[in-house]
Amino acid sequence: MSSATIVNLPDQSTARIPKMNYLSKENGLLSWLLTGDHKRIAILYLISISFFFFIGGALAGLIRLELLTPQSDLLATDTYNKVFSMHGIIMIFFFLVPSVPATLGNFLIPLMIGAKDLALPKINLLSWYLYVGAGILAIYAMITGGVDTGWTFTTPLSTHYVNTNVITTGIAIFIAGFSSIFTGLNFIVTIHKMRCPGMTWFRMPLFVWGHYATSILMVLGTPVLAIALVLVILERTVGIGVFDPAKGGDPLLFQHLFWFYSHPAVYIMILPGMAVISEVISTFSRKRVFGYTAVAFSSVAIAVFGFFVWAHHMFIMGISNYSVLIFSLLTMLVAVPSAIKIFNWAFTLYKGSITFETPMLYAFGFMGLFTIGGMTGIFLGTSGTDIHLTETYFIVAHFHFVMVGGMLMAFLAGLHFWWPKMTGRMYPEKISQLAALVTFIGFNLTFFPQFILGTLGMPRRYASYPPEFQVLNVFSTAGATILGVGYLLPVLYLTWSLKYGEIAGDNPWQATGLEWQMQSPPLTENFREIPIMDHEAYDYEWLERQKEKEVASVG
Amino acid sequence: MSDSPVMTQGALEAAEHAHPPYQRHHFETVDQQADATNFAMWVFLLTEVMFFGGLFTAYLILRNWYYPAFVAASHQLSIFWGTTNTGVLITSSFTMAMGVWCAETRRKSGLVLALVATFVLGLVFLGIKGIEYHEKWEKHHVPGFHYSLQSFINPSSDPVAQEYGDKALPMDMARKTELYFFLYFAMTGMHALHMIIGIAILAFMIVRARAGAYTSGHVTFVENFGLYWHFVDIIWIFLFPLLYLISRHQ
Amino acid sequence: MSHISPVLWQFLVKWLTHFALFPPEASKIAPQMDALYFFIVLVSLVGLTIVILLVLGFSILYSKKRHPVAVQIEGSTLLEATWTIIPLGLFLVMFVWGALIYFRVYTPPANAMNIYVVGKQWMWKAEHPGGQHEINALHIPINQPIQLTLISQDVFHSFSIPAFRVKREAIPGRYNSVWFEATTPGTYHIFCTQYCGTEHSHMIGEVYAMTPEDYRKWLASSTSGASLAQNGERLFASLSCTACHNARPDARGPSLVNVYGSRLRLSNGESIIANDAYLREAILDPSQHVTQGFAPIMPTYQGQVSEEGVIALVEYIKNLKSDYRIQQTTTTTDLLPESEGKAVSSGSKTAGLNPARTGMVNQ
Amino acid sequence: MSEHSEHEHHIVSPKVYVAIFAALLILTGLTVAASYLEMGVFNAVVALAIAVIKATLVVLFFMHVKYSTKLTKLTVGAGLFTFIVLVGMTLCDYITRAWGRW
Repeated sequence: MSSATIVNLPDQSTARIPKMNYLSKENGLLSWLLTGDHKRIAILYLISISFFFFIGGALAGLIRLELLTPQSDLLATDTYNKVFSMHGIIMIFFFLVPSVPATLGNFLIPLMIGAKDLALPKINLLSWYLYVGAGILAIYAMITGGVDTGWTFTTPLSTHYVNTNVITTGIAIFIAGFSSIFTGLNFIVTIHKMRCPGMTWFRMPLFVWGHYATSILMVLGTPVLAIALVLVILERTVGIGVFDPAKGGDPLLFQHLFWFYSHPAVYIMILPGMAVISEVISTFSRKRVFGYTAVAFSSVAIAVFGFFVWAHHMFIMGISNYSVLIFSLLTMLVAVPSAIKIFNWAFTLYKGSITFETPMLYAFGFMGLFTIGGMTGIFLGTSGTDIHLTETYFIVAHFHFVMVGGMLMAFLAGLHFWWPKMTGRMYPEKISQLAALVTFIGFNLTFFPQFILGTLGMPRRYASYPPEFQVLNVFSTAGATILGVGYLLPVLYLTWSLKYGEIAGDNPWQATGLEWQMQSPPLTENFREIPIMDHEAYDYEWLERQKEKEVASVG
Repeated sequence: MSDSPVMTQGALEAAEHAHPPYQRHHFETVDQQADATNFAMWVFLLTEVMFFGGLFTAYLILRNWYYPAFVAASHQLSIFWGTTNTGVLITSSFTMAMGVWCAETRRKSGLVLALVATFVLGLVFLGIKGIEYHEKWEKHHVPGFHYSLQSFINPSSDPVAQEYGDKALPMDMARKTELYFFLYFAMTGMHALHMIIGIAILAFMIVRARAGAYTSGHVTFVENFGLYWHFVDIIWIFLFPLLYLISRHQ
Repeated sequence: MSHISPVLWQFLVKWLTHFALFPPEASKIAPQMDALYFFIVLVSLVGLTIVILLVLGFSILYSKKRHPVAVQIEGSTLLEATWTIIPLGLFLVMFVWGALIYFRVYTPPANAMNIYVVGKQWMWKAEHPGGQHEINALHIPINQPIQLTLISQDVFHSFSIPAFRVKREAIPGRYNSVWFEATTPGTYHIFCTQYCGTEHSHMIGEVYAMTPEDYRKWLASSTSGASLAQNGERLFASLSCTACHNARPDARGPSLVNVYGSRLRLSNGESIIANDAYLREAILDPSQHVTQGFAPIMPTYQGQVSEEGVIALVEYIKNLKSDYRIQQTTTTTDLLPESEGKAVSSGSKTAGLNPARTGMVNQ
Repeated sequence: MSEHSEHEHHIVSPKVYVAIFAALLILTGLTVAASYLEMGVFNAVVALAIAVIKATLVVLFFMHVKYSTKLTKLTVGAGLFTFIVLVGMTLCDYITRAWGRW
């Protein structure tokens, strides 16, 4: 009982992966491509988002290499512009937005609430096809000349002053947007209508709460981006003039519409990450999440307040002073729920019984980096300091701390945490702990210098820069190589573990969620009969009793 | 907790198939399925609201800025056709509602009749829209395609403008009419697109309804489609005053 | 290794000698902004330290080895309230402080010297009131509030001087403004920080903050002969503006004398202050806000005048303090037949006729 | 918000539909007539008010929201709310821009 790990694997000599499971039920490519099973769709998503992550990562590598020297010598400026634009577009729309929800969320939400599938399995599959179609279109746009507007598509640059593949990319993002809408829609309906008997709202794991909040943002925010992109495409094709000052339109209107989605989008990206962290921290400290209701409601609060703050991206663009006041104030309010979450997680550790497996290490990394990322957001939400810091590397560092330091860490935490459930096999512990450490170090070396660069005034999206910024850029590039290794390692050992990993058994972590009370990998229909939830979430005492019962019955 | 963590092999699902054929296997009851799909439709309509929201925002801002241009340009829309079309669409909404009622009360021929009526009215709406679009095309009021300002800088050349006694707009204001017409085409076009999708689904439903698919107790599909059709109606209820009725007295 | 180390060495030396956490504080607002910046840094560090201490402390105290059985704790309303209210309070302090600075940066004092800056792909063009133009450079005197009126000719640009802690987007179609007062002579970077296309990263310039004497010398050495207002006057005449805006009793357009800064009553009953933005709009979209008592007959000059031209016109109208100049222009224009080609030459003649009055227009 | 999966499926009688249909047609006539009257800013207010009434009728009766669960009502409310946030807060920016500097 007093060993340093909670991992509890079955006897490896006798244990076998259950013959009947969602992976083995049907075979052949078609059984995957036409599946309605949320778990298989999650796997399809996992494969496709990993693919896009590595394309985006390769582009990031090119960016960092180019910035090693002050001149634009590796890439010409227009190539550089295309590279960072595609890096942003791929990472945001094809990796971060679907990352946790479409993979882990898709896989786990029905299991966690005791449902046999998502409410709309066909829509779920459709959303994957939309995603893949959009991804192919985006890659096609990239290969046939790329796009150099940045992921923000600022008008009138995107409408009148570039002749790259704006339209193709715009359509790709439009389609990807609908994929995300359908995922969100499916989650909302599932969480409302498919909970098993006894699964009240406040018995749901916080993972589900986080995804519920995310889904609200997806459903309500994404269509506004869609219409903004439609208008950009129309502006380019027929010259409608809504965003064109020469015709009486207003380019700031585009900013309003774009950020109405794209600010909530950052919550779409981070809330599922927070959802994962709640599960991981609880499991590895053997304790119910401190202040369950506060954490649950803070997710919803972030989702709701997230809609009121978009114009803080426009403080220096010349919106009215009065809106600056309102939006700056509301931005301060939306920062509070994040602080609540961080402190609640920290206090979950209090009087726990903590072990340090890989998911927990990633979760710790998340907490540190997200705290930095969140606090630096305050610099930008404060209208005064925003003037100096916005549009510099400070903002680049800020959102990478939140997106990469936060979301990607959480994604990896979740992936390792549920890997045994998804595949039935454990990942190798030691090397993955090493990978977590490498990622953490590489990340800090990459992005921390960028805060200083930004404070010094180095603008973002520069292919060349004044030589006095070089040293810090070299640090950053050096860090990026380490970070790259940190991300490659999991691919290698996770693939390895598919065949050679230890058999995980039903509940290697001794976790309480419903998903852990079934075989790994689960059956196609998840539950033979719908369970009845008769205890609170994170009830470790219930788990103990359950185990005793089992021992008794076997004995 | 009744679910067993013990793993056994060989699922016997077939025994459970005592429920109606239209119930999907992952739902516990038909009610749950109906509830869930109905709610899904509502959530989808939320998305649609926000989709049109962007256009409405653009419309309101530009209308406030260029009110005279919007008034003069709106006079170019035919109030007769606009009102007729509103009537047609409301009627189609009514027939759709009756269709849902027929499905709920299992009146097969009534349902088919209602769906056909809705289908026809939808086509009539699109036809009238087509007439209006064609008129705009002939008068060069389609933005981006040989757009002509004649009706606004020289209203005496245009019978419609004369009818309303429009004064000539100064050049810079007259140019803003193009923005109005863009919004007109974008909003009504987006609306018409929804109509076309709706009509396509209606055609499919008529075939299925004749086969009696919706009059055996499974009315969810008809109901959900009804929600969609009424939503499209609501969009038009707002588009009509915003685009046609800005001011008819000046 | 041996051939790498000199490079590394150079690198480290460079870093150690140039190391800075923030750019030089070369304007009046810079120390104020830095004070807020360091306040937030301090709060962040405290917050981060608390989080790290909690996580590390609990990890050590309650690791499974030391604390094999967890104690289930539901939560604590008091603690929740604590970490809701304290961060909220701190954030509100930052909000108020930040808003004060924001308004300071974007509210120019009345005595500020105005310089127009036009952003275009991919350069900054500064237009001084004295008629001096410069590209990707800005010469300014220290200890004098400078207001920049920014506009872009094409896409969004953003004018940033990190050493002054100011930044403002130059966007097409409207004027934005920002002001600063340099305190330390020196050369500082101007960056375009809003991504603006292929050569975005080359849209870099220098701002030269000079002592007033140096600045006067620079002004004298780089004058182009005509002030900005004089250029405007020339354009005003050549566009035949005087045909209507001639301050006669029967004039078809309102008199523009002293119009700048005044409150105008509009034909729709509203009133508006005639600022730079209004003047620009009145030239390009004249029927948008028509002055009471006048018919909306003014043609638009959209597409006929460049942004620089508009700036010159605005500057000219801003400096119209008496009818004298406009009547001068009117009389000269009246002498000529009403053809546009001729009007241009008349304009230049006018400017040539009155070189002595540069001082008045130029202030 | 909890499940009422076996809630009574309310069937609206055709009489209600006919009444609503008539009301919608009358309101359409009203709104057209109103646009010919000179009412200043109230033209827009009246036109929008009538549109809102018509939309409400459709939502409540044709779309059965009056007889639906709280969840459906909440969903409609949420849509309306976010729509107002988008339009309202964007317009706020545009309106206050004219107020000029502090």
